[in-house]
Amino acid sequence: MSKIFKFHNDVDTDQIIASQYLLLPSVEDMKGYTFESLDGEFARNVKAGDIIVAGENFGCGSSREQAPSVLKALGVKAVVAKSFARIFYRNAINIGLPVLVSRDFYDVAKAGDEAKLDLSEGTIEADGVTYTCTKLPPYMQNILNQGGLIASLNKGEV
Amino acid sequence: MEQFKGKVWLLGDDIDTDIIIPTEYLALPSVEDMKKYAFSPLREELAGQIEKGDIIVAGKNFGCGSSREQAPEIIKQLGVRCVIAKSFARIFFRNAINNGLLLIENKELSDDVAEGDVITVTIGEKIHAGGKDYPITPLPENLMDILNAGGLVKAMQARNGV
Amino acid sequence: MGMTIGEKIIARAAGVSSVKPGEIHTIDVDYLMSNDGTTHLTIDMFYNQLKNPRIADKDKLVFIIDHNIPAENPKTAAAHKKMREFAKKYDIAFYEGKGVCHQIMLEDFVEPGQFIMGADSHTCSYGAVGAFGTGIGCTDFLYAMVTGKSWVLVPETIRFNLTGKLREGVYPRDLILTIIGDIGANGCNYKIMEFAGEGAHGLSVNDRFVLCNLAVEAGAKTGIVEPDEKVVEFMKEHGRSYEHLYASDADASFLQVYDYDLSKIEPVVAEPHFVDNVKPLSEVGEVKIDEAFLGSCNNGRIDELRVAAAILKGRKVHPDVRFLITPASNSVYLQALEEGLVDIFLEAGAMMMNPNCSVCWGSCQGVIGEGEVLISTGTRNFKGRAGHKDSKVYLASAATVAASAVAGKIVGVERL
Amino acid sequence: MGHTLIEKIVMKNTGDVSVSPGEIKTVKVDRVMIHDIFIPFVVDKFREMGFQKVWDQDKVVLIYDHLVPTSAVEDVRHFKIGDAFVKEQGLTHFHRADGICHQLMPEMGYAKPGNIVFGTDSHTTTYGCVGCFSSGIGYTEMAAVLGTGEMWIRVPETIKVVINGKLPEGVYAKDIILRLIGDLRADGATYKVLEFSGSTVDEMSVSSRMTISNMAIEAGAKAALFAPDEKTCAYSGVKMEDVDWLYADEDAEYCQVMEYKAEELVPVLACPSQVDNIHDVAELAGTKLDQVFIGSCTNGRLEDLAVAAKILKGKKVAPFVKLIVTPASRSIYQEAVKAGYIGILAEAGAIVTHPGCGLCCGRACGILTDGERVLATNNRNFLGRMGTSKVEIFLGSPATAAASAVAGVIAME
Repeated sequence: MSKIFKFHNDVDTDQIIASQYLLLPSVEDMKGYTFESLDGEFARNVKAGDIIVAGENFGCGSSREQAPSVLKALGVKAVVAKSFARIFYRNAINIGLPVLVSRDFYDVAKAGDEAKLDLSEGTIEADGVTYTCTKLPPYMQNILNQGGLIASLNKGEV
Repeated sequence: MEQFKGKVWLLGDDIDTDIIIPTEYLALPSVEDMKKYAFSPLREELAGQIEKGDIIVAGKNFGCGSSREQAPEIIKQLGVRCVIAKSFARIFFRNAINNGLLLIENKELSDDVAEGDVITVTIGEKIHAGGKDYPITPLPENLMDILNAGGLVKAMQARNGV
Repeated sequence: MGMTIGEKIIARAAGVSSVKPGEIHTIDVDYLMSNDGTTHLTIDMFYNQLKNPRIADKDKLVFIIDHNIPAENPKTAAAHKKMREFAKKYDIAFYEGKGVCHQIMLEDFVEPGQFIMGADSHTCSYGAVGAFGTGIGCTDFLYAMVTGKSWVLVPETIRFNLTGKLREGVYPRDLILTIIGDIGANGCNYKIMEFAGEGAHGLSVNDRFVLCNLAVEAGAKTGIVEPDEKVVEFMKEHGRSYEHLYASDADASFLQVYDYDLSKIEPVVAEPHFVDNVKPLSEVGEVKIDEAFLGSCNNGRIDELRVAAAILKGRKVHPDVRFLITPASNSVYLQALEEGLVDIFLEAGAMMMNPNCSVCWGSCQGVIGEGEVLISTGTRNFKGRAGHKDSKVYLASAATVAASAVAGKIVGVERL
Repeated sequence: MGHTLIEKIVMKNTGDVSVSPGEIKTVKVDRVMIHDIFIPFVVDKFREMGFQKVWDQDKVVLIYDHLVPTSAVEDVRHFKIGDAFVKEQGLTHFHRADGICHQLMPEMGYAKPGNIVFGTDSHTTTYGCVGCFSSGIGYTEMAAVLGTGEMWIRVPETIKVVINGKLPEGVYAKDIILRLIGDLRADGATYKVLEFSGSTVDEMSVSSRMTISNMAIEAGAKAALFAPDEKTCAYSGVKMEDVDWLYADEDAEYCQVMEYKAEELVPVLACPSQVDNIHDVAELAGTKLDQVFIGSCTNGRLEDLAVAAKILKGKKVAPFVKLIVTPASRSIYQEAVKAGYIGILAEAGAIVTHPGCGLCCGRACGILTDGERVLATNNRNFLGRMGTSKVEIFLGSPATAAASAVAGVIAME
């Protein structure tokens, strides 16, 4: 089971990880500042396997890959949103952070509740109701299945 | 005369104010926030090791450099009872007295003691270390007045009737 | 079936005769640009995560230090050092402190018809000269750096037909903010914003850059203005090729078509904390400011500096206001010196900053404190973007920013 | 018995017919300078001491320079406190972003010949360039001065430094003061005043004298004084007859006299990590550099930018080396723009920043990291001053800096 952390529409990359932390040496150094301006306790409270649920346009703004990377580093299992901003979406898949689109789940999801996420089926279940998320195009699903873009690149190397 | 004992932390010549507290940390909200960075360019662990009542013994020109008063304040906040050096830089000396931090000038002690030694100071009279006495030259009267008032703030408060 | 400009550029980059929205293609990238916001991470991955670290074509790479320059702490300096040493080792084109990456790309690299990826979201700017620029993360960057290739999902195109001319005192910045306000911050998510029509052709390359640069603030993958004689002129001036000038075919398909009459646009302000939170300047109430910023890849070129100088000449910056003026590049700065603009700014009491991303990026020069208000020509006004999380950023044109810096509150030039 | 410059300034101030070293005197302060780093502390102590109003609004100067531009959100707190104090006390001498305090004090006429001025910064010794007794104090002391207008001082001994002759090509005021600090050592002038005279000094511009007085603190000096001459009067906007009392008597008593022949001086550098660790540039030539900095209250003036421009004209800064130029004040920046120096520097690839303390105060504008080496024209090369403790800082003249920027290694003009 995954605990739900819920955010609103248009969560931008500055909220996910603010620019003053981006030049820290590594993602490990940055992750403690995740969502600092929206929820100062988030980085401390989130546990491996938890999920983020958000509204429209999650991850809009800059191309900073640090945004999905800090979420992954904190152990976030997946982000389920009504829609994602383009670059965030692509970055998330590239680093192997599952991002799922569900138009309906946001309205029923309650912060702090538990949900059951099935990544292979692309479904999420809460309060006994199962919601099916939009499927990734096979090309992207393939990248995700291999564990991200770098893993897929290394696979072809000898 | 008041007497106290303390453990020695031994530092070299020309310990400048950027070593005592680097500029990077000067805009932190309080001296309390800054003190953990004391001496960090030279000995990163030192601030954490100093205990209340310890004594810093150093070479010549201690506190040279900038006028940042955080330097003596931080040393005081770390619990240092007094600083004994071959000589002190001018602004640091003044700032230390204004903050009620005791400074003792002595040309020989730093060459004779080792870090971790325990020494005894009799204020205005002598330092006793390793079986030997080192005399202390008394401060000018106007400085003793400030020190005795507990620093310049207290002296001014008395003047302003606060 | 005809193609749009963006589709034609993708087809060329993919080496195929035609592409359709929804298809995924492997493409050759013409340039890969990365700045100090993420390059240190890319380099770490290059050394630590690749089985076979290598560079496909070093001539396609451009590294630019522009975000935190000069460095404000040792960690930043270490990130820069890593980048500098890598560039040296692999003989990569390297710029440090010469200006904002997108401006440098425009001045020295981009050609019409190219497909360019940059590890910065505002890479979408290059459509100003009819190229396809798009922002990517560092993993994508690394993949392309190693293989010379990337994949692209062909986006749909939304067309903006522009007619008429902007009125005096109204700027392309007002136009693009108005459009984003109308269509919303994800109004063009995953899409191409294509600008065409006589209104678009009336705009200078500089003005087109302003439009394309903010395309990402509507979620777009890129923004492209139909290239024309002005682009040819620009390329001739810079001694670069203009072989691939694409226009959309008559039977190209657009997801949507918007019409904008430029003469109807009025000065606007994007209020905190979102770029699509746009209001006419005339409806913004009394807002006192602490800091003003003129600069960024969106609005730090000579055109904007001229607009501000005309307003500041003979006037003084309000005593309570810090006014930072940051040219977008060293060549813009040199031009401003030559035209006497730098002197006007200094005389007025503004701060004349070195070319960089400055407070638009909000982690280095000119960051604002708790409760402070900034009016800016930067790209974004997200919460905390310019410093403290409880500060506010308003976006407006160079004219409005300069006027506000003088007044100490948000006003238009006419109210000075 | 005759008197030194410092003794005469103290006598003029207190009305004593004679003073001698070692005496404790209370002086009336002519001006004070507080900068942004310490304003919150000064205000705190001022209130804690029970003061309401500063003793004389006209005598207080508040200058923001260390935190300009801001580089961290907390910096703004200092401005807020300063702004409020300016309004509350009705202060009019206030500079938000006009340059470094020590440049502005003499430049704006806040510190004049014969004055006694204190500032919350060690390089307050700078104003001795115009014959002003100026010295740095802490913020507690400053709070007391703000309330009382008075300050006790111990009349210091004076070291007389005589420099005669014509400086060789490529040798500048910076080389003189570095050599002197090397000879005196970092504490050689502690509690003392350095008094400069001789034909070399007479020939010098006020700006060059400023370079020397600025760094006197690096030998521990309380002040550094030059007797005013026509150049001083022109610079400070005073009449010669108003300052003709300010000269050192023939029979004044000095604790030490140092003499230099200008012809024998060479370009030098202060090497890591002490200002008195002086070596000839020739000895160090070829040492690889990562960065060069021209600026600060020591060497960010028009003549410094002019020398740099002369050397950099038509040349480029070496690849992978950064040259950062920070003019010392707004008016210097403007003059340098008009004279074409800035254009030349920017053309050569320099990064020209807005006037302020910049890199010298270690808060922004070019901080370095482990293993990097910088040659800078400022006044301190202490461990960790410009980044980590593994940064090597060399201090030299603007000419050496500019020539080294082109070469990418330590080089002579």
